[in-house]
Amino acid sequence: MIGLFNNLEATTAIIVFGIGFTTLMLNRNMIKKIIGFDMMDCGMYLFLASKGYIEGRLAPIVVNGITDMDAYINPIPAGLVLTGIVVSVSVSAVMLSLTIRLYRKYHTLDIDEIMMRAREEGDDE
Amino acid sequence: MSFLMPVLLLFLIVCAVFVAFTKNPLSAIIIYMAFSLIMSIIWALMQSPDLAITEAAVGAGVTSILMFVALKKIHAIDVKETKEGKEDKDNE
Amino acid sequence: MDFVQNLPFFGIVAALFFGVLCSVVHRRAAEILTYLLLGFEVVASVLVLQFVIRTGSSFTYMMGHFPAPWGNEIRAGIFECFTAFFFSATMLLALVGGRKHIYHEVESTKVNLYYTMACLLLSSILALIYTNDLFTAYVFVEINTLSAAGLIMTKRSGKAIAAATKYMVMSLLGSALFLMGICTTYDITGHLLMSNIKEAMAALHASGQYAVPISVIIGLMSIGLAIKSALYPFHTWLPDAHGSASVSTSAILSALVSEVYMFLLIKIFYRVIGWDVVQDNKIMNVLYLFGIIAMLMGSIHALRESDIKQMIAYSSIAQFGYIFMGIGLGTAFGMQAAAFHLFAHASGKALVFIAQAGLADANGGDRRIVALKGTAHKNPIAGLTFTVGAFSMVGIPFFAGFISKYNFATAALYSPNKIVITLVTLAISTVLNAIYFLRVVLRIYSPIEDKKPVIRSGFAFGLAVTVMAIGNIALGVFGSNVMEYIISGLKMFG
Amino acid sequence: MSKKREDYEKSFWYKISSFVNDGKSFATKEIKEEKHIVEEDKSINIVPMSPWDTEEIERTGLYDSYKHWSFEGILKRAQKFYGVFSVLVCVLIIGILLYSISKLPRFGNAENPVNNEVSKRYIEQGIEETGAVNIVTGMILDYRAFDTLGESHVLFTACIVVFILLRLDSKDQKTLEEAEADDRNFEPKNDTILQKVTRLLVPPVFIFGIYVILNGHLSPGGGFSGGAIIGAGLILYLNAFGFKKTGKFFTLRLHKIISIIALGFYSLSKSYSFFTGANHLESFIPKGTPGNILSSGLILPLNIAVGMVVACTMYGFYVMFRKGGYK
Repeated sequence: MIGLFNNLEATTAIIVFGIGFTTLMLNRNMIKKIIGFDMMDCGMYLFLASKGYIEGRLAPIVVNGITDMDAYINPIPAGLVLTGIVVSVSVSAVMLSLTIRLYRKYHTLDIDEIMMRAREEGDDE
Repeated sequence: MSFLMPVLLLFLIVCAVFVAFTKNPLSAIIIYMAFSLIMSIIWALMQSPDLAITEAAVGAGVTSILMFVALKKIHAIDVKETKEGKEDKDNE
Repeated sequence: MDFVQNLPFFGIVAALFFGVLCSVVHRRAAEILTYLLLGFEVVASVLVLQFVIRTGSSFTYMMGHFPAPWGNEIRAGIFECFTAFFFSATMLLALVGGRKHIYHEVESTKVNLYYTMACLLLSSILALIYTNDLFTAYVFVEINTLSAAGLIMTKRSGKAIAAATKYMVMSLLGSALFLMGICTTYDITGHLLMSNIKEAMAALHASGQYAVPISVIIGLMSIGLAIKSALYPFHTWLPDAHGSASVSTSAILSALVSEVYMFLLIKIFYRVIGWDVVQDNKIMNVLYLFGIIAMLMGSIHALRESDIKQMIAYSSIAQFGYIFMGIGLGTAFGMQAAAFHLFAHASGKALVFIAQAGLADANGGDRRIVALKGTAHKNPIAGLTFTVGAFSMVGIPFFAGFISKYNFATAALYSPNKIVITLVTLAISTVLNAIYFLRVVLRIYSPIEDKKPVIRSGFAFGLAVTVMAIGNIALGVFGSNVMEYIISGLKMFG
Repeated sequence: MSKKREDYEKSFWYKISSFVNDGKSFATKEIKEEKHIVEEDKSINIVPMSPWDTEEIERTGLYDSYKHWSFEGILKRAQKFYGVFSVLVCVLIIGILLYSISKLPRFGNAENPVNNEVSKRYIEQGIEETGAVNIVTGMILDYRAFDTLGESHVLFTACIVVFILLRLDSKDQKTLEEAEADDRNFEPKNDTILQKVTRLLVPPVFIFGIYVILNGHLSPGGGFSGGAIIGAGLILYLNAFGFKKTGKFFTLRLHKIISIIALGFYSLSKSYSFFTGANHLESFIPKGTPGNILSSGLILPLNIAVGMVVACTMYGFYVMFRKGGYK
């Protein structure tokens, strides 16, 4: 338990990740599913970014020519998270366009109902 | 910093819980925008300004806009359907 | 440094670039570009394979001006090159075989986008095969997911789009767990490069530090990749996707997309976590259990299907169970058997999928098993090659499937705790396979009067299935030679 | 004898053969004939059939009963528990992750394993080796450029997938008109307040976006965030003035040209740099003086390329979502 309080950021990140994961898995509304996915990714990126932070150091932008390791935080997690954010926005755009197409066809946002009706109707357009 | 951070983290969890339990998609999207902004502030506090800018522009900006337009499109489809339905009824 | 060593890198970047190019050209040009690209990949991977066998050791290739822990890196050994060769050849044949269907089922203005997706999928498969860096693997996993979903949804039926949605949701859960595993790995080792992580992991394992996180990492990565490759309890997206996608897409999805994740899992076990650490972990038994369940349940589901494509899809689930069972045995022999089964299944399953389309076309496109009666007389080449594929799936000698079943049985003998369950399940699963595949074979060869096909399949189809059938038989006849290469390839991994 | 005949349908051979034949028996012919004799007075007239030609006969037997026995039925019965079970699985996952978090290194500690020789070199030699003052940009566009190459192609892939799903066939005039009407249903048209504010806001937004892109190697930001800002500005402009104005300068053709030039430049220049790096050749691209706007070799052009791709893609997403076409 003490470990959890030492890692407050990571703990929050995991809780947010868990809430997003649950929403993505269990919520039947497509829009809510997508928001859940976005939150899940945000939680994961918070977890990753919190690993790079070092108490009392500055952002990794060189000022006054000081290139000492003790002056700046770890730049790697920030770079990885930047890449990750792009991935998550692409995926949510794709999911939203899928939602629009499905709504145009089935007039509902409920994924279970969509699946049921898709199974019934067969292969034709 | 030392007291601000836990408060912001708490806000983050609260927003996440509210998104999960809100029935209306529109309110969920707005709460998600708030979530993104808080995330952006947290990253600014954690000395990652690159992430803060990107999250503010993408999470609170573009992703939310896309969600809004998707929701609007869905309503537009609904309106179109009901209009057509009414016209059919009138013709009868 | 030889010029040949550049080829894996050229392959990946060329696939990305051709993908971008295909999105703006006319559909014929896109098709030709894709075939050119695939031909180049096949030739390049053969050349690299020759090089690696000649030098007898794998090589790493620096991506940029900075050496390993600082820059990215790709790595090529025997196993990687052989997989790259095999997968690109299978993809080429699958696209050629289903060519007519692509033109028929995809909107004419979007055919070039179909080929764009195929190029991007190929680039991601190659990158996942060659990469030596975990985060690169994650990025290309996402490209893989998106382009596979794109391939599914090019057919415009509502069912296809619903299937693509299901696929996306499951894949996102899988990638999230996988990324969580990567983050935790990075946290406790401080590296993203596979070889460095392995060293750090070995040190941590020896000192007993972070024992819980290491178990969690193995679990997260295994479950994430298992979800993405449709292991049994997470399989629900696969039959829908296959039932509604175009033929080439089904073949590519089943033979390549799912298998490249299993390849990645094998790679992670050998090169990231380290075989010694994995062997000491209980999580392997869970994988083994899931594999056993998948072997049985996949076959039982397949028996119930009346649509031939869905039946083959469920058979894929059973075959994925074999691979996970082999990995879960926790011995080097099990791993080798699983690695061989990757190729045996890819060759057999792509063949069955494409040949099935020929049979259904001869009958006017009706895919119900009942309706397939006598179609082998209408389209002899499709019937013959379907039979080859089915025999390979069942595991009849001289076909590729036999060798892999033999390997699994041998591997089971070396793990004393699991010997009985493995052998019994193998036997039951083989019998079930035989029942549902031979039922179809009997059905398509039953005598009929009218032997004129409704739709002719064309020359490209015949060529593709013939080459695939010959490849499958070659894999079965020269199985022991391929096995030797796989064993030396897996040694290079370690 | 007659008893045996009645039992025949339950016999093992009948079930097997009917299973192979998808619900029909090899032996149906004899049975039907015998049945014909027995049930003649009931005047059921069944046409005798060959073993292979049995489609019309009612489905019975082992295979059939097995086929209709559904796993989903059991699941439906257990659906009440299924929801609870799923929540439990999620809670279990969160619990396991939290437990492993408590064993991880402490937050903000300089001794953690992540702060090793890798980040040391990035910080201490980053300026000399990449020429970028912003170490994060230097890292993602030079040290780990392969990831970033993949990332921009993820965006491209997503763009193509959205095109596949939502782009309307431009040859069909009728659907286009319908889409136009559909789009106007919910659109504020010629709203004066919106237009005035947009006139004021859009230029600063664009300038800020361009600033963020051009200074990606000197200050926080870079191609991606700047591109997203410009894309948001374009979307705002479109919302205020409608498709008629934006359609004049931003067409599908322009989108295609920009993305192919930018991504092609990206792939080719990075290939050059990877190739020279791997073969230990000297790259001719000058690094410049760190801190100047024209410095750090390829990073500035790459940032511009990424920015253009991202701006186009974001605008493209929005346009596709609203209408499925650019005009």
